[in-house]
Amino acid sequence: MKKMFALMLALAMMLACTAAFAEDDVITLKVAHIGPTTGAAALYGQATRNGAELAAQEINEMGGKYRIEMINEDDEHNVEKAINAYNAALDAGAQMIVGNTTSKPCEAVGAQAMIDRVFMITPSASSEAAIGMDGNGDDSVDNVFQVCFTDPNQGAASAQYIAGHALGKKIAIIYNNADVYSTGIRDTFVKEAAALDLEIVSETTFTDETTDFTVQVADAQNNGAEIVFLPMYYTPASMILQTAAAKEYKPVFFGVDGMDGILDVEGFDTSLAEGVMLLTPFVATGTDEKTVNFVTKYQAAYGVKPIQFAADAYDAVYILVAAAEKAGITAEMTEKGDEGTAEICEALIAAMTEIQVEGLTGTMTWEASGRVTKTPLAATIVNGEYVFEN
Amino acid sequence: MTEIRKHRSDTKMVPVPSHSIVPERDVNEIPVLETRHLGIEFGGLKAVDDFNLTIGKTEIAGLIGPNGAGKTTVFNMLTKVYEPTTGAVLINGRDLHGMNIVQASKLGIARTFQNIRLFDKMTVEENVRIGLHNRIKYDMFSGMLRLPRYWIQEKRQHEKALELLGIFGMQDLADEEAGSLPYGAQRRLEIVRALATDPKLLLLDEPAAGMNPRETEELMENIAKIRDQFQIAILLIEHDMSLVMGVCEGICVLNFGKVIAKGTADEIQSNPVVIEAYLGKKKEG
Amino acid sequence: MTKAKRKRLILNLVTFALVIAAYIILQSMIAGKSISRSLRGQLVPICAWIVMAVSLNLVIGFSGELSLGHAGFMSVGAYTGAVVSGWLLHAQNMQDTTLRLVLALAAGGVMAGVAGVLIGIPVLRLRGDYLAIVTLAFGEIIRSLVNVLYIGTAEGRLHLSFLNKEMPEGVQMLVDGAKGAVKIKPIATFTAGFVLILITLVVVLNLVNSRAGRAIQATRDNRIAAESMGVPVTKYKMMAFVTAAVLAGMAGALYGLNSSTVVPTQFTFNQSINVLVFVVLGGLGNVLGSVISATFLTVLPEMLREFSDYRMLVYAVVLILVMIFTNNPTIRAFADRLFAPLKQLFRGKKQAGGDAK
Amino acid sequence: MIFLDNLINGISLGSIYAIIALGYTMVYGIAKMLNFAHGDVIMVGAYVAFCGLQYWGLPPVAAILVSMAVCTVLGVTIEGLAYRPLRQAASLAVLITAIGMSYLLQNLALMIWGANPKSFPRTFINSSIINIGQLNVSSATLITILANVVIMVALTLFTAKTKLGKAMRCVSEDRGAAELMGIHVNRTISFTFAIGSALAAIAGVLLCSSYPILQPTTGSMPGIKAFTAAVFGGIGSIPGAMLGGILLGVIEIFGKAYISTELGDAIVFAVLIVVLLVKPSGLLGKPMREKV
Repeated sequence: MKKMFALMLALAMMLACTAAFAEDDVITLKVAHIGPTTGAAALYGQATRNGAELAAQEINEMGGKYRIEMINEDDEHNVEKAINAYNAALDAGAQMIVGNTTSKPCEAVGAQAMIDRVFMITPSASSEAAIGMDGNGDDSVDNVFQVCFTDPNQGAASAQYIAGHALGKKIAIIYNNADVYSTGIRDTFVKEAAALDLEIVSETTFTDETTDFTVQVADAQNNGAEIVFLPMYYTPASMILQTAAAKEYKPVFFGVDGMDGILDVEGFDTSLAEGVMLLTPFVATGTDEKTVNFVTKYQAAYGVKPIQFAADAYDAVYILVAAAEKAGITAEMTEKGDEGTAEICEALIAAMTEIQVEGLTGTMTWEASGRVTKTPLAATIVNGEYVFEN
Repeated sequence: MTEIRKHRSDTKMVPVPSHSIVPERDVNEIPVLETRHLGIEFGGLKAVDDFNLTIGKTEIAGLIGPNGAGKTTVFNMLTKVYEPTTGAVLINGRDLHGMNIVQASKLGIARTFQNIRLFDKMTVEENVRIGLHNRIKYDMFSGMLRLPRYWIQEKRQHEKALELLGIFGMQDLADEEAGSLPYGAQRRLEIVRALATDPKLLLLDEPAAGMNPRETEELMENIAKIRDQFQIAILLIEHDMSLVMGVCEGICVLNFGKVIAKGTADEIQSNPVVIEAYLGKKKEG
Repeated sequence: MTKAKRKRLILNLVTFALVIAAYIILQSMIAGKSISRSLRGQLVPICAWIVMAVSLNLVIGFSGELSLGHAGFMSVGAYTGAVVSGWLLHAQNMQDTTLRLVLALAAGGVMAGVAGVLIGIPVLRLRGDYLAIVTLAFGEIIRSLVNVLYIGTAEGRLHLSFLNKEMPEGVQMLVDGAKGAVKIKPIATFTAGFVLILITLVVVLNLVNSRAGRAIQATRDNRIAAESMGVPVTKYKMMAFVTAAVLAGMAGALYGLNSSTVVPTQFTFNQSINVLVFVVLGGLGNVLGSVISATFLTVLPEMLREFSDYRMLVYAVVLILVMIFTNNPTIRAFADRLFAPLKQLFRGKKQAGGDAK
Repeated sequence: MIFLDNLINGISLGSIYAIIALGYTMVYGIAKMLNFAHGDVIMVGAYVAFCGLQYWGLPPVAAILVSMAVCTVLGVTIEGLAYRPLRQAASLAVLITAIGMSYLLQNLALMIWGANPKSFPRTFINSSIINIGQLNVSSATLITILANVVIMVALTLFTAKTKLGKAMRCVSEDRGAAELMGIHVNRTISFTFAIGSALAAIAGVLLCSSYPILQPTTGSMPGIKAFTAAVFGGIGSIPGAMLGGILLGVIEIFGKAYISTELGDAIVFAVLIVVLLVKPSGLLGKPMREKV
C-alpha cells in the first residue's frame, strides 16, 4: 500500500517539480467528455463537462507529466446519439473517456467501448449495468469504472442508515419509474428495508414529465409515513418538498446523492428543505480546502454553484491522471491510434484496482468490476446549510 | 326491346303505380330506382320530405328545382352519403336500408358531384381505374410481389380505362394530373369515372355547370349516347333548362324539399305550379 | 408504356439505384477503412430511420392520415426484437447471428403489425386532427406500458410480468421495466439495414403502384368520392396503416439490436415528430424524398457537432427556414424564376416529344 | 376527504391545462394550425416572470404584466416571421414549422437561462395555505381555478360582444368570406396569437406557482397534455377547452390516486381515446358534416 499514489501528494510533487519535465517529456492525453449538454438532461451533462474541464485546466496549469486535451461531445441523453458522440470523439482522437454522464447512454457506449477497447470512467452513471453488471454477478464489461456509487449500494446504505439511527419505521417511497437511477436505488432499498424490518407503507411513482406530485405526497401522508425516501435528483425533489409544505406534511425526507444541489436552485425557498437528510459524498458547501477551492473556481468560471455531478467529473479527470501515472502511459502509446488506445485501455484497467485517489467526493478505491468504494456522508439540512454527522 | 330514341319527345311515357311515369319501353322491367316516402331531417328541419320517384331501366330523368330545394340531398340519400330519416330507396328492387356508400355503389349506383370530387393528385387514367376497382381485381400481395395476375389485370384495367375515356375522346389526357384539367374536362372525367363502376343508375349532379352552350350541346348528345351504349338509367340535376328539356324523358320538380310536379318536359314547362315556384322566379338558368 | 408510367418507373429506378449505389460505396469505404467511425456508427440507425420515414410516408403521404405515434410501433418492434433475439440466444442457444437477426426482425414486424391492427381499428374511425391526437395517445400509452414491463428468461422459458417484477431465481432479464431492454447482443448490421430498406422500397413502391395503392391514394384525395366508387375506405386505410406498422416494427428491431440497450424514452412523442419531419421535408408521397431527408436529417446534427451546444439551435433554424423556403408561394415563384433557364433546357428536349402545353 | 382533496388537486391541475388549451384552441379555430410552440411560449413566460421577480425585484403583478407583454410580442413575432409566410401552404408544412419553432425556443432558453433549473419564487399566489375544515388548500390552487374562470368568462364575452371578437369568429368560420366582408384576416390572426400568448404567460406563472421547477423543457409536457385537453373538449371550442382541461386534470389525478401512479398518463390517454370514439369531434366540438 505504501506505493499507492495519494493524489494530493502527487499533485504537491508535481507542483514542486514543474520544471523537471522538459517539453519533450510531456504526454498529452486526449480525453473525451461525453454527456448530455443539450436537451432535458443538459443540467447534468453541462455540470460534468464543466467539472472535467476545470480539472483538466488545473492539471495543465500545474504542468505535470501528463497534460489533458479535452474533447466534448453531446449525447442528448439518448442511446443512439451517445454512440454517435462516442464515435465522433474517437474520430477526434480521443484516447479515453470521461462519461457518459447518464446511465443508459453509458451502458450503450460502454458495451461498444468494451469491443473497441477504450477506457471509460463515468463520473455519474450509477446503474450496475453501466459497469456491465447484470445483477446476477456477471460482469460483461471490464473497461468502465465509476466515480459515483452504484445505485444498489446507495439503496442499501440508505435503508441501513434509517434502521441504524432509528429514524422511523413507516416509510414512503416516491421514485421515478422511468429513470434507471431512481428505480435502481429503490429496488435495493426495498430489499434491504424488508431485511431490516422497516415497513414500507406507501410507494408511488412519477416520470420525467410529471409536474404534479399531489397524489404521491398525499398517499404518503394518508398512510402515515414517518419517513419519505426520495431516491431521485433534486429537481423533482424540490417539487415534492413544496407540495408537502402546501399540505402541511412534515415527515423526515431522506434523499440520496442526487439530492445535492437542492439548496442552490435559484429561487428555491431553502426553508422547505429544513430537516431533509441525505447520503452524499459531496456537498458544495463543504468547508475543506479542496471543496472550497473547487467551488470557488467553478463559480468563477461558470457562474453557478457546482452540483455533485461536477465534482464527480472533476475527480474523474484526476483519477485518469493517477491511473495513467500508475500505468505508466507512454508518449508512444498515445501516438499509435486505435492500437495505442487499446494498449492504454488495458494498462489503465490494470492500474485502476491498484490506485487510491483522494478526491472531492472522498477517498476512493476500485474493484475490478468497476465499482468504487468510498464512504457516503450523511448530512442534514439545518438553516439552509448541510450539517454533517461523523 | 324497343328502339332507343335520341330525342325525348319521341319517348312515350306511361304512368306506374307509384305516381311516377317511366318510358313505355321500360314498363315491364324492374325499375332501376324506386324511392318510397323518402325524407331526411337536419336538426329538426325537413330538408326533403315524402320524396317518391320511380325511374325506368333505361330512362333519362331530370331532377330540377330552385337552389336549396334539396336536390343534392336526394342524391346523397340515394348513394347513402346521408342516411334518410324516413322512407326507403330501392335499387333494382333491392332495399338500400342498412347499407353504406360502398355497398350502394356495388348495387350499381354511381354518381358525379356538384362540386367536382376528382382524385386531384392522381392521373386521369388512375381516376378511371379507381372506378374499375371492383370490376378488375387482384389482391394486395399480387400487387406487392408483382405476381403474374398483377400484370394481366393491370393490362386489362389500362385497356378498359382508355376505352372508357374514349367516350369523351379523352384518351390523350390519360397521363395528365386530374386536378390540372380544365373545368369541363374534369366534369367529363367524373362521368367516365362513374361509368367505370359499371352502374345501372348514373346520377349526374349539374353536369353542365360551367360549360358553354357548345359544350352543353355536346354533353347532351353524349348523355344520350351513354344511355344507348350502356343501356343504363341516368338521373341528372341541372339548372340549364335547354339540357334538361332536350334530353330528359321524365322530369321531377322539387321545391323546399317536396315534389311539386312530375311529368314530361312539355307537361313541366306548362305546369303553373312549377312556373310559379321555379321558372317564374329564375330566368338566368 | 405511357408517359406517366415511364416517369414513375424512372423515379423508382433512381430510388433503388441511389440506395444500392450508396450501399456499394459505403461498403467499399468500410473495406478500405476510409470511413470515419462517426459515419460508420450511424449507418444502421440511418437505415432504420429511412424505413421509418418511408413507412410513415405510406400513412401520411399516400393514405393521407396524420399519425403522431409511429415511434410507438418502432418501440414494439425494438422490444420484440430484443426479447426474441435474447431468448433465442439464452434459451435456445442459437449462435447464428444472421438467423437470429432475421427471426428478430420478423417477430418485431409481426408484433408491431398486431399492434397496428389493434390500434388501427379504433383510430381509423376518426378523421383529421382527431385521428392524429389518438395516434399520439396510443404512442404514449405504449411507452407507459413498456415502462412497467418485465420479461426474463430462465431455463428455456420466457417469464413475463407487469407492474411488479416477479421473476424466478437466476433469471436472465431481457426487459427490465424502466431500465428498458437490457443486455442486448448487438447483431444488427449495415447489410441487414440495407436489405430492410430494399424490402421496404419494394413493398411500398409496389403497393403504391397497384390497385390497392391507388385505392389508398383515392381515399386520401377524396374520401367520399372513393367510397362512391365502391372503394372500402377503412379497409385500405387499415392496409396502409398496418403495412407501415409492420415496417416500423422491423425498423425498430433493427434499431434495437444495434446497441446493447433500448429504453422506452427513446420512443417518445418527440421521436414520432422527428420521423414526421423527415416525411414532410422529403415531400408527402415522395419515397425518394423520404429516403434522402431521413438520411440528411439524421446526419445533419452530427455534422453540426462543431457548433457544440448551439447545434440544436442551428437545426431548428434550418428546419424553419427550409419549410418557409419550400412552401412560401412568393419565395417559390422567385426560385422558379431563378431556375427557369435550367428548366427551359429540359423543356426544350421534351418539346420534341410533343409536349403541347 | 381524500376524495375531495384529490378532486381539488385535479381541478387545479386541470385549470392550468385549460388555460393552456385555450391558446391552442383559439389559434386552431382561427388559423387552422396546431401551434406546437405554444407550450414553449409558456416556458418563456414563466422565465420572464421569474426574472422579474428574482432579478429585477418587480412586484408580482408587475412581473406578470411584463411577462404577458413579452409573450405577446413573442407570439406575434413568431406568427409574423414563421407562420404568416406559410398561410397558403399545406397544414403539415405549418405544423413542422411550429415544431421547429418549439425546438428553437427551447434551445434559446437553454442558451439564455442555462440548464440549471430555477425554482419559481413564492409570491402572493402560492404563499399561503387555506384550511377549509380538514382540507389544506394552497392559495395557488384557488387562484388558478379563479383565474381560469375569469379568463373563460372574459374570453366568451370578448368573442361575443366586441368587434374584434366577432371578427375572430368570422375568420374561424370562413376565412374567405371574412376577407370579402372586409375583415383584415392577417391582423385578426395576429391578434389571436397575441391573446393566446398573453394567456400563455399567465399559464406559465400559474403552472410554476403550483409546480415551481422551471427548465427549458418545462412547457413541453403540459403543452402536449393541454393540446390533448383541447381536442378532448372539441378543438376550436372555448368552453370545450375549459371542460377538456379540467376533466383531463381530474382524470389524471384520480387515475394516479386510485389506479396506479405508473399508469397515470396511460389512463389519461386511454380515456381520451374512448371519448373520441364515442364523440369523434370532442365533448363540445361541432360535429363535422362534410358538405357533399
